[in-house]
Amino acid sequence: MWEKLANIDNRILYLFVVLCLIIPIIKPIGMPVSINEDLTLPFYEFIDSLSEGDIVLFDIAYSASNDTELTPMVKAVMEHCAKKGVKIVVAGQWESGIYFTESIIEKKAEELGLIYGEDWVNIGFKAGETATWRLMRTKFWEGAMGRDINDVSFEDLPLMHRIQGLDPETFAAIICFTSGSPGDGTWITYFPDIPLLTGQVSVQVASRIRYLQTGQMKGLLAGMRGAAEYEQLIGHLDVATKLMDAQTLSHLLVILFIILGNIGYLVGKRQNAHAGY
Amino acid sequence: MKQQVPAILTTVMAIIMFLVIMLQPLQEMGAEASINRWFQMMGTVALFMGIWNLTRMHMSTIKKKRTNWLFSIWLLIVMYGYMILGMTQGNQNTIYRWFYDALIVPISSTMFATVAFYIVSGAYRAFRVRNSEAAIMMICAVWVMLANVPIGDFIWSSQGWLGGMQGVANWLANVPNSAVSRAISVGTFFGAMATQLRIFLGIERRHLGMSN
Amino acid sequence: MLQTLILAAESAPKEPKLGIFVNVDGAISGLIVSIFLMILTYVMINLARSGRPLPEIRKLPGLDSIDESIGRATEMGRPVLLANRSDGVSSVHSFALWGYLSYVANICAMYDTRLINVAGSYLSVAVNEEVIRQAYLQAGRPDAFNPDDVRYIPGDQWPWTAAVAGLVRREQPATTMWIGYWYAESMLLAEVAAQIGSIQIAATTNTAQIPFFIAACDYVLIGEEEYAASAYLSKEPVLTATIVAADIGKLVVLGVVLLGVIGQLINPEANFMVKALKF
Amino acid sequence: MLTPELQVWVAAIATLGIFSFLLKENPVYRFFEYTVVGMAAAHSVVMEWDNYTKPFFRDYVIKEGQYYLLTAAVIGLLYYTRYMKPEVQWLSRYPIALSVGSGIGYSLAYDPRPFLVQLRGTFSNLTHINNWIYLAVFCLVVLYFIFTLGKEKPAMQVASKSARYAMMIYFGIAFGNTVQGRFSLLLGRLTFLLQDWLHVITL
Repeated sequence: MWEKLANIDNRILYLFVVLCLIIPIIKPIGMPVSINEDLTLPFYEFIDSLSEGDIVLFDIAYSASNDTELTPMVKAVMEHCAKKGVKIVVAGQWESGIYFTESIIEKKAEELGLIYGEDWVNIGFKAGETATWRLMRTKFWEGAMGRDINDVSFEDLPLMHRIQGLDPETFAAIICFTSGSPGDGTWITYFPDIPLLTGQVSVQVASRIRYLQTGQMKGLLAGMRGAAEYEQLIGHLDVATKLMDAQTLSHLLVILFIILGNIGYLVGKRQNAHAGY
Repeated sequence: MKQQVPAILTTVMAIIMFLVIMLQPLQEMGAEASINRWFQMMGTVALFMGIWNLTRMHMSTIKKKRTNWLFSIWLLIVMYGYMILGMTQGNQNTIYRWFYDALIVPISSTMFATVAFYIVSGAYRAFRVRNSEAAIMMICAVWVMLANVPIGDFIWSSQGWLGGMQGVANWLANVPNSAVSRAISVGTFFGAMATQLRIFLGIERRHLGMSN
Repeated sequence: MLQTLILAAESAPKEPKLGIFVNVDGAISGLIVSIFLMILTYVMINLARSGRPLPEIRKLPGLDSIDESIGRATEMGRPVLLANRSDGVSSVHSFALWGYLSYVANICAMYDTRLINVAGSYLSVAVNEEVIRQAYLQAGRPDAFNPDDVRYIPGDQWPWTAAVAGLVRREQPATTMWIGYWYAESMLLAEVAAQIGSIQIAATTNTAQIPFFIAACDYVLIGEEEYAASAYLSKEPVLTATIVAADIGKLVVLGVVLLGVIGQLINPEANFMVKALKF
Repeated sequence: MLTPELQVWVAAIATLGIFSFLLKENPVYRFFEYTVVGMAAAHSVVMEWDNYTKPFFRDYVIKEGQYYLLTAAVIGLLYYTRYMKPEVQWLSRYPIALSVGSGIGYSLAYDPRPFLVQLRGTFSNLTHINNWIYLAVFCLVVLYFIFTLGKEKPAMQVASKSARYAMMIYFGIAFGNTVQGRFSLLLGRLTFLLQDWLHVITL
């Protein structure tokens, strides 16, 4: 009987997965989240240490597929920057990313009472890969073609007049929200002198931690949990916090299945061993 | 002409590229940007290669009436229709974007989302205590999964000794893990160099249709 | 053109190193690394050519079973699938891929087993066709080569994955090889192929994806093994000599680390190794 | 006719069609699979055309008179000979050879630099016990990837075994960390179906 646990049909597994995710989003439980002191806290403290009028660059380097994990981060960090009076320049290494987040970011900015052109600007996707960004280091306007996402000239955007180069004198930090390549690699390789903060999809976290130690990154938000922690730090519990319940349940489900599978496996192995005698 | 010349061209091109990146005077002339642009031009005129390959394969399926040949007809209709729409109207055209958002975006996201199911069935079947290595991998995976959700804090609080489950997971990620990741990347660097030098030194020429 | 020149001139960084080299971190030390490896590899190749015995290379997982698993595919009358999605024609992963492709195509030609190759770059697919055609020719079976099985599927991650997952379920390959740089699609593809009982060999340097391949595949080549295997498969001493060169490089790395540690212990402020590697 | 509401419906049906693959390969899935492959192939051409081909000819060649780029265009066209008669196929080797060469030159020049940054990071700070553990694990794993060192000696066997254990810890942790991200994606799709399509929940 027990060894059947080693061979549960995939479809039954899948059904349980769906249930574990749907039930909590219909009826949230609300578990508290603790703050990661090595990853999330340095990120928060870095933004918190910026002064009013500093400029940061948001790099949207992900596509709609990673919306659930990274967009809550973008929103939470935006909110924090707004509170500190930090100016935001949104740019994108991923074309699809910049277009699908455009309206989301706009809505959030409106909610936070930020004025377009003064408090923040969305310069859109820039084609030409790293060559473009490298050009923007010294000649921001030329490299960025002098126009924002809606084809408005930089001339008409007061914030852009303060920005002539993508250099440490102008930008206090680059905040890269990334799910792959091109992503943080561009900044690590070509802009090592500007402090880099990253929001990572959780799959990339393990391979990125080494950059924290070498100082190539100043802080890192890890997946939805990182977003939930950030929401807690800025004191505005939002979508990420809600979805964490579904996360919890589904994680427990995976662990349960692993345990069941192993019970089945070990029982089966013992019985086979007996059969051998 | 058919094989030797391209083989020599490979090495010469590699040397040029190398020098352009290394030498300050060439950098100052903007040679790297010009060469990159030259190569982009070369690649961009070949943009119909993929369409050609797909057309060839699906036409042959249709001609031979192999299984799913009706789907092949559908694919060609969609491909040429959508391509002509995009090339004549531009990729920001409303109708073009509508179809993009209605089909490519949700299908891509859904495909990505199904990975969650496969992770569950994969973990269920693979994480068995067959040997010590499999057991270590399983324990670490389970540990991190617990630490990543709030329940980990209830089992072993992050305010407690060693920073709790999360603390241990962080230590593993920060110390041995990043050492492993760095060591693997050192190996990868050498492997990649060796692979490229094989072509550079002309002993690997399979891409030019030569046996070694 | 002129504009580019001016822009580049204005963005020109500090004084060149040694009068001519670009002034960036690791420019000179990087140059030394490249040249050192170049010479080392050249020497090893020549040693191999002259027939001198070089150290033997340890067995890599799964490679010895390739022949067997293709034999199994032949018996079952099912195809072999070798796939790569993300690597372009000038990527080192493609360079490594050709080694696998040529070896597998050669055996498939001899066993008369169908080989399906899928690529996500429209330029790579052209090279793959060349490599496979050559392998069939070498096996003496140029007529058995079917260009319809060298397939391009647009390399956008998820459309590509949807197509290959469908292909795996429909064609039921008995052996599947995932070679190159993989992203999140690894778990899906490997699990779909595992569910139809395909024997799978995966090779990637993306450490984030290796655990998924380990979970679902029979053999996984980790990191550098991907490159080494490409040369190892050819069984030609001249090619495997380059692995020996890379091995010496790694020994030197261990030596440099040791020197660095000693330097750091004697005088942590001087940081002489750190500075040397930065030069 | 192409309203946003219809778009949500199409997207929802496509979503369900793709999910149906989890049960088994079926014609509905196949329909969406072929559709998305056709569209993606077209899309990649359209994006290339709009972002590179057109501007390259229009801006660089015609407007700025960078005629040297035309040589690249001619060589690039040789790629097409791959799908032509066997007698001319060899011409496609020229653009291939050049691309491969440039890739090699590029990596030979650039790759050592980040590698050296990583290398010096291993010993630049040795003040804490963690730095020493780090160093030991690093050396063990590098040693593991030296393929010519015999693994027969007991010392080597221990080293190689520990290196593998260290890697398994890494892979286990990477696996565990990813689970979170993947469920997030699935949550994203489920909220799309329940919130945007069926309107049964609001987040």
